Amino acid sequence: MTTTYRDALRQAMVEEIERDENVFLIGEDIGRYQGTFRVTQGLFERFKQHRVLDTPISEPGIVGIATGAAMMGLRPIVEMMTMSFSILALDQIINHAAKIHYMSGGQFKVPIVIRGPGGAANQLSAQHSHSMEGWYAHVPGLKVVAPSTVEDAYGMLKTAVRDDNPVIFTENPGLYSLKGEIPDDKEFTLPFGKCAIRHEGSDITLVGYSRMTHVCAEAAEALDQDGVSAEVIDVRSLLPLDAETIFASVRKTNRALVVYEDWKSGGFGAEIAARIQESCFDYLDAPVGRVGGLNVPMPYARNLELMCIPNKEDVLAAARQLLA
Amino acid sequence: MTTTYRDALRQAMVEEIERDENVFLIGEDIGRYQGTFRVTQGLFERFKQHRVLDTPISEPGIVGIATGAAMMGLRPIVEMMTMSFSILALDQIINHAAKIHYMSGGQFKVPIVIRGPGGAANQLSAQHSHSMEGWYAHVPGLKVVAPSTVEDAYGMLKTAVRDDNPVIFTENPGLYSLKGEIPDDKEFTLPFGKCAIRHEGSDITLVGYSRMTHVCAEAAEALDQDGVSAEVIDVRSLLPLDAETIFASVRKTNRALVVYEDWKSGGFGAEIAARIQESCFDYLDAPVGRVGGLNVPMPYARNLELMCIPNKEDVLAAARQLLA
Amino acid sequence: MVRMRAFEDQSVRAFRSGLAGGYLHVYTGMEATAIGWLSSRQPDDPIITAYRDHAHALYLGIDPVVCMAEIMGRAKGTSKGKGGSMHLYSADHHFYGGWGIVGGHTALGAGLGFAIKYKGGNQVAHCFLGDGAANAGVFFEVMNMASLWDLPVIFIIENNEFAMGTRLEFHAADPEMHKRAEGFNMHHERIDGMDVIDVRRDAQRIISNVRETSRPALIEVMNYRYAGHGAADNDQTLYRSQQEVELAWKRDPVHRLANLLTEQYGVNKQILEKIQREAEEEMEGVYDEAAASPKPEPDEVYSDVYTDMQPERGH
Amino acid sequence: MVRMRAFEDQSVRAFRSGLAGGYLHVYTGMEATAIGWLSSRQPDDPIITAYRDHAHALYLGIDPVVCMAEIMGRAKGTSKGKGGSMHLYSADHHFYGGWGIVGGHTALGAGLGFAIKYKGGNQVAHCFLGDGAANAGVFFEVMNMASLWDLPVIFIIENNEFAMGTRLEFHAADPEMHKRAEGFNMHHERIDGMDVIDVRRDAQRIISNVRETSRPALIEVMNYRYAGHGAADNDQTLYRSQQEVELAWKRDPVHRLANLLTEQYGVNKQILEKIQREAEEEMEGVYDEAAASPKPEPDEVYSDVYTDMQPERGH
Ligand SMILES: Cc1ncc(C[n+]2csc(CCOP(=O)(O)OP(=O)(O)O)c2C)c(N)n1
Ligand SMILES: Cc1ncc(C[n+]2csc(CCOP(=O)(O)OP(=O)(O)O)c2C)c(N)n1
Ligand SMILES: [Mg+2]
Ligand SMILES: [Mg+2]
Repeated sequence: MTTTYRDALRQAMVEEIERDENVFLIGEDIGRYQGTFRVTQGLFERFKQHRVLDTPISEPGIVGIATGAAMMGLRPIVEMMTMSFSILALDQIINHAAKIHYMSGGQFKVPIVIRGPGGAANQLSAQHSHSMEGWYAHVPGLKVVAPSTVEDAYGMLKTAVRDDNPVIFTENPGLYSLKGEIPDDKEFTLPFGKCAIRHEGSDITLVGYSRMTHVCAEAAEALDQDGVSAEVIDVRSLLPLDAETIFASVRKTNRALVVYEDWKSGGFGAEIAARIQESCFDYLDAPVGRVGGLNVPMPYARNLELMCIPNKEDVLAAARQLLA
Repeated sequence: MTTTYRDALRQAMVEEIERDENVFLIGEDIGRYQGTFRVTQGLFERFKQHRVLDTPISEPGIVGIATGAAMMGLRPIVEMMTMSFSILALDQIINHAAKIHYMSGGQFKVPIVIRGPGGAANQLSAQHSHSMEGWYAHVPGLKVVAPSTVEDAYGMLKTAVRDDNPVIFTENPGLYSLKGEIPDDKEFTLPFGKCAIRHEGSDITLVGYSRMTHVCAEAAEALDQDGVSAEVIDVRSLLPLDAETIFASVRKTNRALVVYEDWKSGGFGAEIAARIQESCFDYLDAPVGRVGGLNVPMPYARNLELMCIPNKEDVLAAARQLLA
Repeated sequence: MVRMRAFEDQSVRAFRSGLAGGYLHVYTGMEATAIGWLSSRQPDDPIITAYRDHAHALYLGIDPVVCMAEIMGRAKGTSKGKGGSMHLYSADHHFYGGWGIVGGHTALGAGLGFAIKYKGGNQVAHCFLGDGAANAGVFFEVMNMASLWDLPVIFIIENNEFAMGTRLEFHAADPEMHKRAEGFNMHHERIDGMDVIDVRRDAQRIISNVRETSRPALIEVMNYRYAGHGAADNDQTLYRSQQEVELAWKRDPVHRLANLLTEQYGVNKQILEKIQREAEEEMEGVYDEAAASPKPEPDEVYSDVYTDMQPERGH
Repeated sequence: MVRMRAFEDQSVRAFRSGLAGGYLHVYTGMEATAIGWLSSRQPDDPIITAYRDHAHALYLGIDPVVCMAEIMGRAKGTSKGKGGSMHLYSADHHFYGGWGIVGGHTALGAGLGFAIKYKGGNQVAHCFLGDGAANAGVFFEVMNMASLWDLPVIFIIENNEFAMGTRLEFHAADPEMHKRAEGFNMHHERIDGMDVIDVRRDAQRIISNVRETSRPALIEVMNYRYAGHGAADNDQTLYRSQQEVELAWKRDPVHRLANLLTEQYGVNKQILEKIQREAEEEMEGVYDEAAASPKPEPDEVYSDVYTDMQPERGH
C-alpha cells in the first residue's frame, strides 16, 4: 500500500492499540487537537481518552507517569511535541526509565516508546531544532532508532511498541510527507540493529540515518554522474548499532563519510567514525570523513538556517575531498 | 603554596568573591552544611547568606534563577551537589543559558559557572555516577573544562568566573584530596583551550582529561619500564578544544589512545578520536584507540563498579595492542 | 492597543506571504493585559515573557520596524534575525525576551528578581506566562524560592483559557490557577484582563505592594485569544466553537476602551477612526520597511555564539 | 519497629566496617510512619519510596537477609547487588523501589496510580517522599495530573524536618508542605507520625477514602530523623543542636508504643525486652549471613541492561 511516513506511523499505532489493550498514547495536544504534526489525527475520536490522552505541558511528569505505568505492565507511547522538549524529561528518561531494569536486577521492565519529530524544521529557531538521538544513543539501557523510509517508520514503530525496553524513536519533521510502500501485514515488524543499504557502490561509503539518508542518496546519484560509485548505508538503529554492515561496506570501498544533522562536534557521527577507523584501519585509503550540522545554536533567519543543515552539496564536497 | 584540589577550588572562589561583588555561590547544602564534598567549607560563616546561598532541592529552578541573575550582570557560581543532578537542569543549561547570547543577537551575556563533582565515586550506583562533560561539550554556547591538577583547578576556576559565557566546570570526586602547588597570585588565571603535556614521549600519545590524566600518567610510567616512551596530553578544556596540540603530538608519535571515564560509546573521546584520524591520517601507524567506561549503568557492587571505570591496566592493555 | 493589533495583522501577513516562518503567535484579544500591566511598571523594571511577545516588545518602546525585521529574519532585527518572532529582546528597554520553552523562562524571571534584590535595587521583575506554562514543574520551584527569599518578582499568568488546543479544564486540576501560590505563602489573586483601565488599576496596586514589601505575587489575568494558537493553527474548531469566539469578541478590549472613550469621555468617533487608520498605515509602512531591509550576512551564523570566540567552523 | 531499628543498626555497622559503600540512609526515628501507614494498605497495593527505603522493604516482607545482601552488594541481594541501599526492589512484594533522584520517583508513583486506574483495579498507589523532595518541580506536575485524571495515588511526605543539612524553614516557603496540594483541588492534611497507632488510624481513613473515590491525596506526616542524613553525615551540629535531638528522642515512637503496651495493655516489660533482644540477635544473624554470601560474578555487569540483548562490551 502506498502511504506517507506520517500515515504509516499512525497506522502502526492503530494496529498496536488494537492488538494489545495495554498500548496507549499520551502526550500534549495529541487528542482533540490531533497532534501538532497530525501524526495522531483521528485517534482520539476513534479510541477515546482512555487510549489517547491529552496532557498538560509537563514533560518530566508525563514521561515519569508513563514509566511508572510501564513498570506495572502498560505499554505507553509518549509523543513529544518535538524532541527538543524531551530535554526537560531527560532525568526521567536516562536516569529512571533507562536504568530500572538494571537497578532492579531484572525485576522490572519498562516497555515505553518516546517518539516525535527531531531535528530542524523550518525556522523554529534555537530552542526547537535539536537533534537528540546522539545523546540518547550514548545511554546504555535505551534503544534508539531513526527510520528514514515509510516502511521503516511502520515496521520499526511496531517493533518499538513490542519491545520490553525503553525506545527512543525519532522522526525528522522533513520526512512526514514522504511517500512509500508498506506491506499489508499487521504482524510486519523490522528488527533493530540492522543497517540497510540504500544504494550499492564500490568507491566510497556514505553513512547516514533519518533524513540524512536521503541527502546521502541524492549525493550518491550526483556522484554516479561523475562516474563515482557510492554506497549509501542507512544506519536506522543507533543503539543497537549494526557496525558490521558498515565495516563490510568500508572494507569494500576503502572510504567512508558519515553524515548527520546534529551539531558536528560531539555528535553520534563521531562515534561511528571512530569505530570505522578502529575496525577498518588497514582498509582505509583516506581518513573517515564527517559532515555534520554547524556548531551553532539554530538561527532563525532562513538563509542562516539553511547554512546549518547539511545538504547534498556539503556531502558532495566532502566526498570529493576524500576521493581526491 | 601546597594545597589540595578541594582547597584550591575554595581559595579561587574566595578570591573571586572578594574581588567582585557580583560573584556569589548558590547550591544545595553549600552553606550551613559546608557542602557535601566540603568544597565550600567555612564560606557561609565568612560571607554570609548574601554571597553563599543554600537552596531547596530544585536544580532546574536554581540554574534558571542563576541564569536570569547573570543576564542582569551577576556572576553566579552554581554548585551541583553532583553533576548527575545537572541532568534535571539540562533544559535551563543547554536550551536557555547556552543560547541567550546568540538568540538575543549578542545583547545579553550569561556569566555563570556550573561546577561540581562529575564521574563515579565509591558505590554511588547508577543514578549518581554520571560523567556529563561529553554531553556538555557537544553544545555550542557552553565552555566545558575538566581540570586534573591542583593548579589547574585553581587557575581555571578563576578564569571560569571571569568568563562572560556559561562554563561547565567538572571535578572528578577522586581528585578532591589530590595535593599540589598553586602560585601566590590572586590574578593567576589559566586560559581555556590549551592542552597540557604531562609526560613527554615519542612512541604513543595518551590523551585524557580530569582523573583519567592521572591514569594515563601511571600507564606512561609503566610503559617507560617497558622501554616505550608515551606522551600524556591533558585535554583540560573540552570546549574550546585545543586539537592542534594533540595533533602535533600524534604527528610525532604516530599512535594515539584516548582515555575517558564516561560510557565508551558516544562519549567525547569519540570526537577526539575522530578528529585525530581526520587530521593525522597520514601519520598514523595504527588506528586511534579508545579506552572508555563500560557501556552499562553504574552497578553498586564494588567489584562490578571497579570493572566499569578505566584503570591503568586497561590503558596499558590498549596501548600495547596499538604498539604491537 | 490598535497599534498592537495592526502590528499583529502585519505579522500574520508576513507569515502568510512567506516572509516570516517558524512559529508565530499573535496577541490579538489580549492587549488590555500587556498594556494595562506594563503601563504601571517603573521604566527600569525588567520584563520577561514567553513566545507571544510582540505586544510586550512594542509597548516597551522597541521600534516596530526592528521588531518586524526580527520577525522576518533580517539583519536589523532585535536579534539580528537570529531569534525570530518568539525571541525578541532589548537590553535597552529592559526587555529580557521572548522565550520558546513553555515555563522555562519563569526561572529566569525569578532570577531577574533575585538580581534586583542582590543589588539592592527598587525595581520589580515582571514575568508573564501562559495558563499552559503554569503546569511546568520549574515554575513551582521558583515560586517557592521567590517566596522563601523575598524576591521582588510578579508572575503574571495571562490566562487565555487555552494551551495551544487544550482547554483550561483539560490541563489544570483547578482552573483557578492563581491558587497554585497558596502553598508557598505568596500573595495571589485573579483579575479581569479585558478592560485596560481595570488592569491598570489592579496592576498599580499590586506592583506597588510588591515594590514596597519585596514579597513576590502570582496574578492570574483572565483574557482570551481571538486568533489561533499560532499562525499555522488553521482549524480552531478542533478545540472551540465559532460561537464561543464570537461571544468572546463581544468583550473585545479595544471596543471596550473605544466605547468608554466615546460614551464617558465624549471623544469623537472620528478621532478613534483616525487613530485606527493611522495605526494601520503605520504598520503597513513598518511591514514594507522591514521587508526591504537586508538579510543577515552569512558569516553572522558564527557570531554571538560566544562573547569572545567563535565555535569550530564548517560542516 | 524494633526489628527495623535493629536492622538499621546492622546496616550502619556494614557501612562502618566497609561492607557497604556509597550512600546509606537509615530510618531510625521514623518507624511509626512506615509501619502505621503500610499496615493499612491492601496487600497488592504498589508502594514506592526514595533512597531511605530499608524500613519499607522490610515491612513489606522482603527477606532481611536479601535486603542486607543488597546493601552489601552481594549476588543474592534484591537487585543482585547492582542497586545497593538506595535501590531495593521487589516485584513480588509490589515494592517499586528505592530511588536516588530526589523527587524523581514521585512521577513513577503517579504512574503506578495511572496503571491501576487504566486497568480498572481497586488498588491504591502509595508514594513516599521527603520534605526536601516536595520542592522538586516534577512533583507538582504529577500532582496536577493525578488530580486532573482522578488517579488513586497517595503522596505521603515523610516530613522529618530536614533535607540533608537544610532545615525545613530554609527550604520551604511554607513549612506546612501539605498545602502544596491546595492549588490542585486535592485532599491534603498534616498528621502526626510519631505514634504508630495514630498513623495507622489516620492511614486507614485516608486510604479507604482514596480507594473509594479514586481521588488522589497529599498527606504530610510529621516525624524526625534521629540519625544523620546518611551514614557519612558525621557532623550534625552543623544543622541542629544536640539538645534538639535529645528532645526529639523523648517522642521516640518505639518507646511510645512500649509505654502504651506496658501501661495500657499490661504487657510485661520482660516480653518487650525479649522482643528487643530477639530482634537484635536476628539482625546480627542477618548481617553474618549476608556478609558470608558471594559477590556478583563479573559477567553480571553486562546482564539486565536490556531484557533481550547485551550492550557493546569492553573498554
Ligand atoms: C516545554 C514545552 N512543551 C511544549 C511546547 C509546545 N507549545 C508551545 S506553546 C504551547 C501552549 C502554551 O500555552 P500557554 O502557556 O497557555 O500560552 P499561550 O499560547 O496561550 O499564550 C505548547 C504546548 C513548548 N514550546 N515547550
Ligand atoms: C535531584 C537531586 N538533588 C540532590 C540530591 C542529593 N540529596 C540526596 S538526599 C537529599 C535530601 C533530601 O531530603 P528529603 O527529601 O527531606 O528526604 P530525607 O533524606 O529527609 O528522607 C539530597 C539533597 C539528590 N539525590 N537528587
Ligand atoms: Mg494560554
Ligand atoms: Mg527530610
